[in-house]
Amino acid sequence: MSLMRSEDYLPRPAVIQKIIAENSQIKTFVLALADQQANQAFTYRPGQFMMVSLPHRGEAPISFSSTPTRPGTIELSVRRAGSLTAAMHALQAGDQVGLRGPYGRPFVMEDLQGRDLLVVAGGIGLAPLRSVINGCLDTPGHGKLTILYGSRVPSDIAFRGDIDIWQHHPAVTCHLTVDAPEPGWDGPVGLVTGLLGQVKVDPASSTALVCGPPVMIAAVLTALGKMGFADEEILTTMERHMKCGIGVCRHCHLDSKLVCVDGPVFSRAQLKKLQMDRL
Amino acid sequence: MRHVLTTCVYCGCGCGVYLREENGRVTGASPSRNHPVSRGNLCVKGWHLHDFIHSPKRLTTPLMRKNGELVPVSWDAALDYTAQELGRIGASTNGQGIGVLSSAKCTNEENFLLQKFSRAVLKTNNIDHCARL
Amino acid sequence: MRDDAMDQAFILAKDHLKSFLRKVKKGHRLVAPVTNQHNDTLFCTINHLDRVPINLTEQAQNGIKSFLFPQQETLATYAVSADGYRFNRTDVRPEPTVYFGVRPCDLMAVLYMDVVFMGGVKDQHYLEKRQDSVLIGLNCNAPFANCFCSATKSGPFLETGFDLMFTDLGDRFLVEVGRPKGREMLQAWQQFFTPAEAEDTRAQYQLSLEAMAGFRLDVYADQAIQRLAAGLVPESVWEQLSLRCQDCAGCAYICPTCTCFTIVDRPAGPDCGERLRSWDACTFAGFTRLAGGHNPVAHKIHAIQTRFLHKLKYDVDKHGRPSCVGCGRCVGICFGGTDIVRFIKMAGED
Amino acid sequence: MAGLATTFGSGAMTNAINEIEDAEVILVIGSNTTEAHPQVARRMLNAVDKGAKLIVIDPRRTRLAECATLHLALAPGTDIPLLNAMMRVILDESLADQLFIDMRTENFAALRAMLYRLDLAELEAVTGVLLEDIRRAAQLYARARRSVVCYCLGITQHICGTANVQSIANLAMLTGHVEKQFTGVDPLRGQNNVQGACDMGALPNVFPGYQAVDNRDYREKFERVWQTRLPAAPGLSLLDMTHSGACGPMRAMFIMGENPLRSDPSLDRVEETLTSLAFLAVSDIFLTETAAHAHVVFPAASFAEKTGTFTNTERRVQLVRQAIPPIGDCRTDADIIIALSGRLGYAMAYESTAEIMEEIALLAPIYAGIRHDRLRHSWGLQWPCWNTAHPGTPFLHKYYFTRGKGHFVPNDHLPPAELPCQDFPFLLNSGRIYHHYHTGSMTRQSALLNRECGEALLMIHPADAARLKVRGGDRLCMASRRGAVEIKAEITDQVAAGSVYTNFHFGETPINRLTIAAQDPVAQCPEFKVCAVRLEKL
Repeated sequence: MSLMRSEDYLPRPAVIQKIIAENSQIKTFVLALADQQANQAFTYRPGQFMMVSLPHRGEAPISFSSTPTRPGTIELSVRRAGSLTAAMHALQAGDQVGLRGPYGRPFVMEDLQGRDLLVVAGGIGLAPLRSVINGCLDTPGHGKLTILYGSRVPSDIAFRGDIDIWQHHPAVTCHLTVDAPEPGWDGPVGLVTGLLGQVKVDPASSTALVCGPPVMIAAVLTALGKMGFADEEILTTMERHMKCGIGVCRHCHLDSKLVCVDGPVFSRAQLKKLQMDRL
Repeated sequence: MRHVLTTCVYCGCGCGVYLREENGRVTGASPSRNHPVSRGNLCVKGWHLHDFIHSPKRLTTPLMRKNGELVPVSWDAALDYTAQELGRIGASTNGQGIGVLSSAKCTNEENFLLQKFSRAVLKTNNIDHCARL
Repeated sequence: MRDDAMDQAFILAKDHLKSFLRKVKKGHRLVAPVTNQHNDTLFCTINHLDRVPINLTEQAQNGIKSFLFPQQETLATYAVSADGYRFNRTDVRPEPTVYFGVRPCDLMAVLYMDVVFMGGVKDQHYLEKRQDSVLIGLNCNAPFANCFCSATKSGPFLETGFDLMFTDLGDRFLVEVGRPKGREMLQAWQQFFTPAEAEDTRAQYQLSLEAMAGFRLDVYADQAIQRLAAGLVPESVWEQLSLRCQDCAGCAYICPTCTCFTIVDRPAGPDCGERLRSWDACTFAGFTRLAGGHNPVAHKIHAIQTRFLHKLKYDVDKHGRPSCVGCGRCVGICFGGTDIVRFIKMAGED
Repeated sequence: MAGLATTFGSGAMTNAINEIEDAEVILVIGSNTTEAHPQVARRMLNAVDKGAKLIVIDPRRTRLAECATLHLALAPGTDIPLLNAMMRVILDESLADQLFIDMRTENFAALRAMLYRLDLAELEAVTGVLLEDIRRAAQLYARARRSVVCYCLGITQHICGTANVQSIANLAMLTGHVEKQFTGVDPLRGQNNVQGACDMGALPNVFPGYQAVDNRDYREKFERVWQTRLPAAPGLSLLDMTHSGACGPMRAMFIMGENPLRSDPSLDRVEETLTSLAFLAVSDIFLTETAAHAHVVFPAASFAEKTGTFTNTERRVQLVRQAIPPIGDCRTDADIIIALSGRLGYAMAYESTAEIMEEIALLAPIYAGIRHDRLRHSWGLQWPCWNTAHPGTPFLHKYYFTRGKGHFVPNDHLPPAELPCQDFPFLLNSGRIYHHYHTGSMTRQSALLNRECGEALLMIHPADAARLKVRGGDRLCMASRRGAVEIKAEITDQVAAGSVYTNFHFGETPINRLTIAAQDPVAQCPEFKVCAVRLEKL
């Protein structure tokens, strides 16, 4: 598909339209490319990512949390982790960042068409899956959606606006859990794997989408396998250190694969061929 | 593009290293294969010897303290003032009020000149460097 | 000279080599191995053919990787102004370059780099330097002390991967034509070349046989590749290597097929700076560490595995051949003795 | 280096680096060689591959210790008792080289008398090293034909640093492991040109070439060449200057390429001195902590922008060649000194740094044969190099010691100045790390080196960590009697319980706020390697 494309590593300027504080650690940046024409022509797919630049800070890969079914702007949800993301959290609407991309192998939405989806997410891991969920809900003929979302504490629960909509959507079942409760929390306490036993999904007609911290992904993948999900129907997206985004620099190596071009979306079947102990 | 053989500055081993010079900038460092110490390799510091040379944090102009702040001045201003102060304090303390620190990172020639300057001009043996650190 | 006559080989008398290179230099930058006053041989830009001795008898310590994929290069400059946050290409268009005297291992390495940088999405910066370059190879009549290209099937004589290929026949060079750029070069300066005779090609064949017999190291790469593929390399090998590795990255930097890099922004002032690409190495702990501190390659042992698996397993699976070209440059430069020849030997032992 | 000067007569590495490769036994003491001198470590590992035995004496299990035949993890500051115990074993087992002792040394009786007074069981207890291991180390070292001792700042940065070095020299002379190729005593110099700075007389008591300033003959020679009167009394040493305080003798300082506000111990004291000066001029390539306190700052050219020479740890004088012109408005330190000197009425006219070397050769006999044009066409020359035909000297003390006969100096154990107590229960040791150099002003500018190692980590033993309820990555407050820093914990059994270890390269974590200014009375080397601290989890 991209055989003839060439990469010059030049980011394009993008303007922050709006910043939504999801919790104390995560902000969602609503962005539009400064060049209006380019912004209109810009397309991407859920699961892909952009390389985001900030002056003097370099670049970092951030996956889309928005869905291409709602064009005009793109949304990148960023957890404060290193110096670039910390600097990004200090920005305000109207400020600019540099963007290049989109990169990576996406979730193939056509394959998900008509299937029931079981979404299992932890923390910032809901960001790329939010892109899939909202994309599905925007497309007629989608199946049943079950969303399980784990956070550290109740005040860490991100994307509350979306969760509110999902919780009231007839086709969606949405369960939240936290590692540790806070006053006022009457929901479940415990790991997100604990919720898996409480949901009613038919593994034969469902696809599972998983994203979160590495330990959580490993646990959930195993649990889903035990529930009867086929390895090809368990999809996850991997986080890696990246520099080029086009499969050259090799920072994101995962065994023989490169996450930036062979992923970031992988099925459990693909991962099983690799070394799972290095999630 | 040129390769300029020089000596690494990052430890007492003294590896032979080629600096890659391109358009007035140093853009790389690589070992000399036949140098008796480096023998074709460098440690990670040596391979990154060029990284600091064009650092934006390099000082590029003389500075002098004015109203508590260090501000850029001309070479003449900085040298004149320094000579005046060293001369004044040297004279009033018979050289004993002046201390000179030389450097284990500077060249032999510079160390030689600085101790000569201390002894012959400032008239003090108060010269040392961090040999023991 | 007619086009269809180009498939055959030619002869360039050694007496005319300098005259030929002088013509070549008129339209190209000339890069060739030169031995300096310290007896080190490096590929250098030749500014004055009469002042520097091109040395075709030593192995250059640097190879031509650093020309096509420099240790540090500026990808772009950036500035923040009223205009916003803008990136600009630093448009130094690479000079068309003739690389002369490139050994088979280094030619194979360029073929590999072509796949890495231009096989999928094309890396613009590599592409620009590569597309205007002409590779003139030199077959190796006598392998150097650390060479093992016969074990990796990337020498000592090559039949492909060059624009022109020279073989030293004593008082003359046998010149073979590879890609069209070589043909053009030969046509442009045909006054120096005469068609080769059958005895010339026989002489070349004889030399290639002698070269194959001239290797001083016994390196059984195929055996190591098979044992890696079968998962038969014991954990103790990796443990010993990781204990001995001193983290200098010399093996990766010197390797003609190691292409890992990093990109960093270096400020030039409060509102501007440049984006630099520099060599990096998969054996560094920071190579895979995420911003939050999590490192998916948590142990040195895995970083070391990555390096050898990439060269001798992943690339074998992907391209059908290892991405080690047997140049031997990493042999002996390693602080701890963990070079690929040592590994191949250790991996082959029961 | 005073320790070797009193015993051998010359304080420098007695071998060339490459000779280490062919030693049979290598004894490494107080040197984290793989991190601080990678090329030397490379020779050691090569030697091990060839069958050599490697003995590492270090309180920490360093990477080199992991590769060693024998690792003696002694209690910090007990080098003398350990070396004495080894010597006692050598005497007891008749492994001493009596012929060498008779022919080449003096004062052996005093050493023997001291050694026979020692109780090995007591030494075992003091050092914390099993007598069996001490015995094995002594046997290995003494029995081999070619044994090399390498030591570094782990030996010298103690209040008994000179005595430590003398004890090493005693060991080498006792077994005759000195005068031959592949055999000797090798102090590894920390900084790139620390050997050269000493050679050039950037010391308070000697002119270039170790010629004492209070010796009238030497002084007159220099006065004749420089055509001016020179002060006769030795000057103040580094710490006497930087620790003289607000009421001390220092009124003005000129500092070239040094950063005492990071590198010296008890930084608060240094800061007091510097801020009280009537005048401070600093010449440096970066605005260091020290430069930020100056009245005048000169922008100096880096090594890539000038020509001159460095002298490495094996006494090899090598050329530094200019690759680019000075950046911006920078000037070389030589140009700065020449300009100042001219303004003070003393003209220094040199057409190049090569001419400066000619003057050095004229004045310092050990450099007499060294010229830039000789260096340009060689891999450098190892001093002593007596004339322009002399090939240099790869190993020292062949046939005779510089001082004539080697002199045994017996030494007793002297505990560190500050040991852990109830209030400060941990022993802090500090040193270099592989990825950074000295105060980090250069290496911290490298994005990659900073990525590989971007902050100071405090190594804590798992047992101590458990007791303090500290996990890896937790932030700690570490305090000594002199100051406190915040630092991140790294849990590792490379350090012994009760000891902690970290690096001093990081401005964010100025370890030398904590270290003690106690110093060796002879070499005036501060005791960086031992001080008492307490830890609190933040």
